[in-house]
Amino acid sequence: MRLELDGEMVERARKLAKEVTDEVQKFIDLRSTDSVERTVSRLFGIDGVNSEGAPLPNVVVDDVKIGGGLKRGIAYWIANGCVAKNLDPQGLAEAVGRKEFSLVKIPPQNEGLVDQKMDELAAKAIEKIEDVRNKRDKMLEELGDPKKPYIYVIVATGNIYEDVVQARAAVREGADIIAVIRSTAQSLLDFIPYGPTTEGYGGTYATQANFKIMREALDDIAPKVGRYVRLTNYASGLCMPEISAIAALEGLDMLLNDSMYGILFRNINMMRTFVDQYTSRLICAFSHITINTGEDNYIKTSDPIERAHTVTTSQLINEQFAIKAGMDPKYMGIGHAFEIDPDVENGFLYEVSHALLTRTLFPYATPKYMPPTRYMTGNIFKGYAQNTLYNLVSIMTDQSIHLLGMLTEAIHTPLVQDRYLAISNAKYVFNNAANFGSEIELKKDGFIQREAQKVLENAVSLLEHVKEVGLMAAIEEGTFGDISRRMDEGKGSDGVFVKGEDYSNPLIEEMERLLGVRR
Amino acid sequence: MRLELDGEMVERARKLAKEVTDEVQKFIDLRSTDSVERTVSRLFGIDGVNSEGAPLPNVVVDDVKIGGGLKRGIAYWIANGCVAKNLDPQGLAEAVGRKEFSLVKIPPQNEGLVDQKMDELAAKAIEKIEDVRNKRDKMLEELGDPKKPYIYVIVATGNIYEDVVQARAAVREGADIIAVIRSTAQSLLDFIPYGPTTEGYGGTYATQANFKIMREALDDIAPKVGRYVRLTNYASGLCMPEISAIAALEGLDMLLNDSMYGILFRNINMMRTFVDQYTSRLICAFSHITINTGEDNYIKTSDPIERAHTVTTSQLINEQFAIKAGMDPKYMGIGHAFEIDPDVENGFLYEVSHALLTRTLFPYATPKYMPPTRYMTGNIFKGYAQNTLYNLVSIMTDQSIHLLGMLTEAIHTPLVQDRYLAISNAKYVFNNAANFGSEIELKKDGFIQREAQKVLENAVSLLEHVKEVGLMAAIEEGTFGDISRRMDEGKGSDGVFVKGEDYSNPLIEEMERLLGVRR
Amino acid sequence: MINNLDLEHLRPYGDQLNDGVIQLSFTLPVPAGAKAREAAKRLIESMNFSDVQIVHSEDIGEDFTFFVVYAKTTRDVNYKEIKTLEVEVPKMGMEEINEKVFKYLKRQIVIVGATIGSDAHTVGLDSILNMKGYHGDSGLERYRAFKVYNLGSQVPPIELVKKAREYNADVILVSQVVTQRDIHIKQLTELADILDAEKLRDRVLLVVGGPRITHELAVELGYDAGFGSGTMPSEVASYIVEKMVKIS
Amino acid sequence: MINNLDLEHLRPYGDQLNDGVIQLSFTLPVPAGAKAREAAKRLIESMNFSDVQIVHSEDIGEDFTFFVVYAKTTRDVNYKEIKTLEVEVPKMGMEEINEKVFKYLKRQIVIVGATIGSDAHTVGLDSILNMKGYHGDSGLERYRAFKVYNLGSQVPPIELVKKAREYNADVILVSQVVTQRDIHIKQLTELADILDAEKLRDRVLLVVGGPRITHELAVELGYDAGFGSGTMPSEVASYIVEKMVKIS
Ligand code: B12
Ligand code: B12
Ligand SMILES: Cc1ncc(COP(=O)(O)O)c(C=O)c1O
Ligand SMILES: Cc1ncc(COP(=O)(O)O)c(C=O)c1O
Repeated sequence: MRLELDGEMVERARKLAKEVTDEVQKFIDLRSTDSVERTVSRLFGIDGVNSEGAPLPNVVVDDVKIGGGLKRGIAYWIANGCVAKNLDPQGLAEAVGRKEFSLVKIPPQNEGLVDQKMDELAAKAIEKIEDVRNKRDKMLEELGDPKKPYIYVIVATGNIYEDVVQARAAVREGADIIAVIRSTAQSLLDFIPYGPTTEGYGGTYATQANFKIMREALDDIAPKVGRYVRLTNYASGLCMPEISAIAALEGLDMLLNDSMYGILFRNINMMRTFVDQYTSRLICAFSHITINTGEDNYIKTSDPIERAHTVTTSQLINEQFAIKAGMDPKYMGIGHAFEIDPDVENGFLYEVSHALLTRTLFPYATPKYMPPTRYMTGNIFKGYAQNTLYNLVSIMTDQSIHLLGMLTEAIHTPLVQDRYLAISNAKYVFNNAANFGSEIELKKDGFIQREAQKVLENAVSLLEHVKEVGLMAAIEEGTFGDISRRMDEGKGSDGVFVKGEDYSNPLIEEMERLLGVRR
Repeated sequence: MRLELDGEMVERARKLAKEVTDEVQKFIDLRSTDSVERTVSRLFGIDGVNSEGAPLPNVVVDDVKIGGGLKRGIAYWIANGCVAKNLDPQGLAEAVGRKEFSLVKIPPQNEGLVDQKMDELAAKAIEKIEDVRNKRDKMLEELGDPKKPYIYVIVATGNIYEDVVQARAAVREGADIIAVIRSTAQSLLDFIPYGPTTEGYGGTYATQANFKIMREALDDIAPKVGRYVRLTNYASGLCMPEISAIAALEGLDMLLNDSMYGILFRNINMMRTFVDQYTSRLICAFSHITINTGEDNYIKTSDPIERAHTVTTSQLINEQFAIKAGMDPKYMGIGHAFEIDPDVENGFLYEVSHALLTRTLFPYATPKYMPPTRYMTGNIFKGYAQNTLYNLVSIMTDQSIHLLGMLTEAIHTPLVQDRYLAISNAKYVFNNAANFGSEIELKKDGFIQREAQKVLENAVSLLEHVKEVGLMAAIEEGTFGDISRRMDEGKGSDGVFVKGEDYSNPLIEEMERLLGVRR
Repeated sequence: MINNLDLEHLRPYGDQLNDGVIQLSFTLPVPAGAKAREAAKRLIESMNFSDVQIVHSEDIGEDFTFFVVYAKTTRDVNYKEIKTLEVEVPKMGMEEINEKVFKYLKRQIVIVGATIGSDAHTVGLDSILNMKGYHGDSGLERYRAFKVYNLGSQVPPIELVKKAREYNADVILVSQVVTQRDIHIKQLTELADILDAEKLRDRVLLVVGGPRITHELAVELGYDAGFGSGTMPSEVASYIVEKMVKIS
Repeated sequence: MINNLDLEHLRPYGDQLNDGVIQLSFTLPVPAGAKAREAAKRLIESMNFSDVQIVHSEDIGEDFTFFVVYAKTTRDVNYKEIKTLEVEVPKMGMEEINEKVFKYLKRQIVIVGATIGSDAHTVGLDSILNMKGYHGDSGLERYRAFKVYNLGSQVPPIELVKKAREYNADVILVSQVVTQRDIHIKQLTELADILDAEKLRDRVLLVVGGPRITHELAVELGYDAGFGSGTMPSEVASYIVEKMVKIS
């Protein structure tokens, strides 16, 4: 089954998306954020909390910020402190945490020594990340990469230990990817909670300890089921790059990470999000972490047929931002979703068309396909039928990452049996219709072809407009998800700052160099 | 979506099937059965039971049989009795039921008068049937024929009044056809039970009163829902033609009626079945009753992939027998089914291929597609997913009569909610994928095309063999459903007899004449 | 309704009147097998079920067993004596509502709406408030009679109360969609407590909505009304007017 | 098994250990609406459920309302004390069985099988008896140790007993698939009664199978064993041999 797309139109779309993001990247390059600086602290080895429970990466960055030194970059202050106090970054941070001193109050040390320290800390961080990455790449190769579409399920009990139990059961049943959903509104926290947690709402807190616990559980069961099992979490919200950092350290395989989701759906400041996503994606690109973009969200609040082109537009923008962060396409989990009202006549044809469009536009990516959610109801049987067709569209159109729909979507986060039923439905359909997509052709100039072409054309028109007014203004206009956000609005705006002349961040620079995107 | 079949192969298959059935028809034409004679009695107006509860049609036929006169045909004896006693057939039968006299003991009356009586009774019977038929044709036209595939559900409570309640609910939900399933083993009764019944097992007794009750209920609700609602029952088993007769009288729209089902699955004698099916089909053809053939049964006991060609073979045989009975193709509900093990890789492709084969081979018929049953389990959710794909194949391949699968198929006859869930699943899929079949093409020489061609070829080979050995010997060999039956074996063989030289049956002859199949 | 129905002893209808058939499914954290099946059977039997049929039991990994069960309840319910707590208001048209408000109150009704606490689901609240409305039924913003302030999502209760005071609100509409671990109960209670503490509770009509909200629950939490799944804006409008006019 | 499991108070596991969550669905023969929902809720609450959530209620025509419910059981079950009635036999290989029979009995075991009464479902019985067997496990005909007479379907109990006597059967295997209105109970009881009356009961091993048959039910009806859904021929073979050798 092949979609015939106008090749020129595709090129034009990509070019426009590039131009749109080029403009934004200029803003990004001039700035950093509190979270980017905390990311550096974390990768330099700072972890733990102070006696009041504040995470030490926050403590040191806040210390420098209050002291007015953040424009120079936290890397400098940590290196300077380490040299002065002859401590490692963790020791230094603990001392700051105990309020023994402030980093900005430490007299500037020999510049050569400080530079050397920064480079040394950066190199160590890089090495750590590489170690984890290489270990995972090796495991993936040894255990074997499961067949696509990967079966992706969520666990969301709020308690990491219950999550582990349920994740293990899901893996036994056939899950290839486990996503631990975060607790409601964690994205609005300007810090990452610490330690193993057992009390979340609608999900489990993303903490480094929780990552480790789940990673170990999955690594324990993977050899037993004879396939590599991927772990997913969320690099969204006010701690976007930091989460990427701890994910890199704990060997996660995927992160939900979108260049605009936080702006639109969490009312996070635009500049903050754009700057954060860049660092966040550098880390992902470097760590071989697949990102999952969030276009499914747009058609949760706007019409999935009429606004289909906003999904395409956002996908192209996400792709360009990922390219700017040096990401190999195979780590781009370009998002889309099966969200059309089940009562729409020929809704199935629209879904096939849209899903094929994503697949065809991004041939080297690993698209992430999301299930029906907004038109799921308390009728769990009906929901199970909707998920059956969703599974069919996925296997027909050759999707890569397949997030399973739950029959209880409208009711609660998944019960252990809901997940089982979802997995067995997907396995049934994937096997039963394995080669269906390659055994049929689309009618020439038929509905499916025309619909895809139309969506693409609309995306191009929209991109033209966005290019004209600029991405930020377009967001103000309510282009995506029918939501409007103003440039100066939103949470976390006070955490964005323009880098000083003397700003240094050798860690990020080294990653840029290694990824070939040194700017 | 078009299946490319080798046109010559199709013709060859039809020709072979014709030749095979021509041979059988020679046997049929020479014979009658107790049930055929009871059918004549019924259509002459005999109904009711005697004081011991024996149905009067049985009473009169048994009376003549014991008296050694059946070779002449019951029509003669009834007419002779009516003339002699100046009674109508019902009065006559009641008298015989009271053992007042035996029909064979009544002296032969003036031949001209008797002939005239026979013709008169036949003409009245024809008129009655025509009246019912015309009334139904008119209602169908006025109320409107629902869109195909027709949504066909069963009721099977055992109690006709409960059946009515559930049938009405089903019609409200969208059912186009209500089939009242018969009580277990009614097909082995050599009489039709009498009156309204409330105690059946796995189904409700087929009685004329029950037919009337349900017909009235459906005719009452049809205008309320604004569409014609069809009623179905079973003309199978030892009373095959009699059931057709009462169905014709009560205005049923469809009957399960297969030329070989009884032989194979009920161990009814071959000759009995072949002879009975002929009269039975004449009545259906004349009454515009759609028959539903039973090929789905073959793949309940034999492998649906390996033995797919036995389905095709039987379909072609059923078609030829129907043609011999003067049936318009649009009343041929050629049976087939979605019965492949859901664990088979690409089972969905086989199903599409087989379903298309039936659709393509019988372009003027109204194929009846049957749901998954044998691989349904107590996992009702899994079953609901299987039914979703079944519904999709049906709408994709443009089936006409669509018997709904029940999620509780492996557990019990349908609960009111099971039927509702089935209907809403079908409506969802039929609407959501309405034009899917016409928007795709099959890959040229792809799996689906090749599989269909292969099944057709195998059917031709089989028909060649059947032609060589004869249909009856082929059945002995276990050709269909992996079941072997011997010619002389089986229930009801003592009810078959060779017509005498003086046999007369003006009713059947008149129908043959009107249908253009006078032999 | 069907014949012979004994409304004082209403029972589920499966295949026959009063057969009491119910379908169940659940998971026990023990390995599949005869012992698990027996445990499932006993559990269900201990819950006023008879004729318990374990129609499916399956190992779903890590020593969990999933069951599908059909059984018959031994209980019935007196349908005749049921008085529902549902908000019952005469449904009025938009113009009727507008006129009524201006006739009796002689001013617009001020409405403040928000999804509170950690809840970010706005679609439900927006369906009630936005012009566009829900399934063709216009939202409250479209009514001349209402002045609507939609504060959006994740509004802390204290903030909502501040705004209500600022706008001199007659009605507070809150939405709660996430219910896991009863977070909605906590957040709704917090709002009610603040209103009480600030002596505002008696001066506003306090209404909550969401897919898992029932009127019964709302009343229990000290709210005036609760609206569940599938609520139409016009129902809410009618309710508000009915109440406001009564109060005035 | 998972940690912290209290096997003496075993409860369903939905999202959390011991949360007791159960899914239900059923139909009430009353019109959809608040009153029907309340009736459904009360019914379920009267059955040792708490936290009853009516997550779906829908008019399904003719004043029937279909419900989907999630609720928590207030009960638990003592898993430790469960002794199952299941037939438990050591599974033996075909050769082992053959050898054992010839060693201890020194002759073939004669088996007569049928589906009785009005039941025409032969696939299940054939799966146990026919050479081909079930899911790759050979049927009893394939064992040298058995002489099998498969009488097919719809055999009247009296006929079956006649044949059993005629063939000097050691074992009678009956299959019952249709269970509507307990027809299987009637037919199985009839067979047992005839065997009793004919003083044959003690001389044969009497076994019943079918998808809705449990060992418990079989024993209750006076049978030696019952086999349910998914039975493998080798299980039946092992059971027969174990018993026959013990008897001899
Ligand atoms: C869309 C959606 C989202 C969107 C929300 C976008 C937005 N701006 O609203 C996004 C993607 C952001 C989202 C996120 C999350 N979601 Co969400 N989401 C949904 C989804 C798919 C649809 C909800 C919806 O829009 N329904 C349509 C509206 C019209 O229906 P409604 O809300 O019921 O509203 C009607 C009535 O209830 C009533 N009503 C509602 N509010 C009010 C208020 C008043 C005053 C009145 C009178 C009436 C009223 O009137 C409305 C019209 O009839 C549901 C699943 C589902 N199918 O229901 C899950 C769901 C609600 N989400 C859920 C969860 C857990 C989350 C997350 C917490 C997950 C996570 N850990 O990240 C996050 C975080 C959200 C947060 N912080 O609150 C769960 C809640 C489980 C539970 N019962 O606790 C659900 C059920 C999915 C699931 N099974 O897990 N979600
Ligand atoms: C195939 C089938 C038929 C075929 C049977 C063909 C044949 N020759 O067997 C046909 C089409 C003829 C048929 C007809 C009817 N059927 Co039927 N049929 C089925 C179906 C789809 C599959 C049964 C099957 O073959 N299963 C596969 C076998 C291998 O499984 P099994 O029987 O469980 O056997 C296993 C075990 O139970 C055990 N076992 C079984 N017997 C024995 C015996 C011994 C001694 C031992 C040790 C073990 C054992 O071992 C086997 C292997 O593991 C079921 C639905 C379903 N999916 O289950 C309905 C079903 C059984 N049929 C049903 C009904 C009602 C009928 C009819 C009465 C309908 C009617 N009114 O016309 C008729 C009449 C039949 C009659 N007189 O008995 C109902 C029974 C409902 C109930 N619980 O009462 C079912 C459940 C469908 C439904 N939901 O309505 N049917
Ligand atoms: C990209 C992305 N990030 C994050 C989330 C989750 O929400 P939160 O903002 O609570 O992390 C989603 C939700 O679907 C998402 O698509
Ligand atoms: C043609 C035909 N007749 C009859 C029946 C029903 O069985 P019985 O023989 O009990 O009437 C079937 C069952 O599926 C059938 O296909």
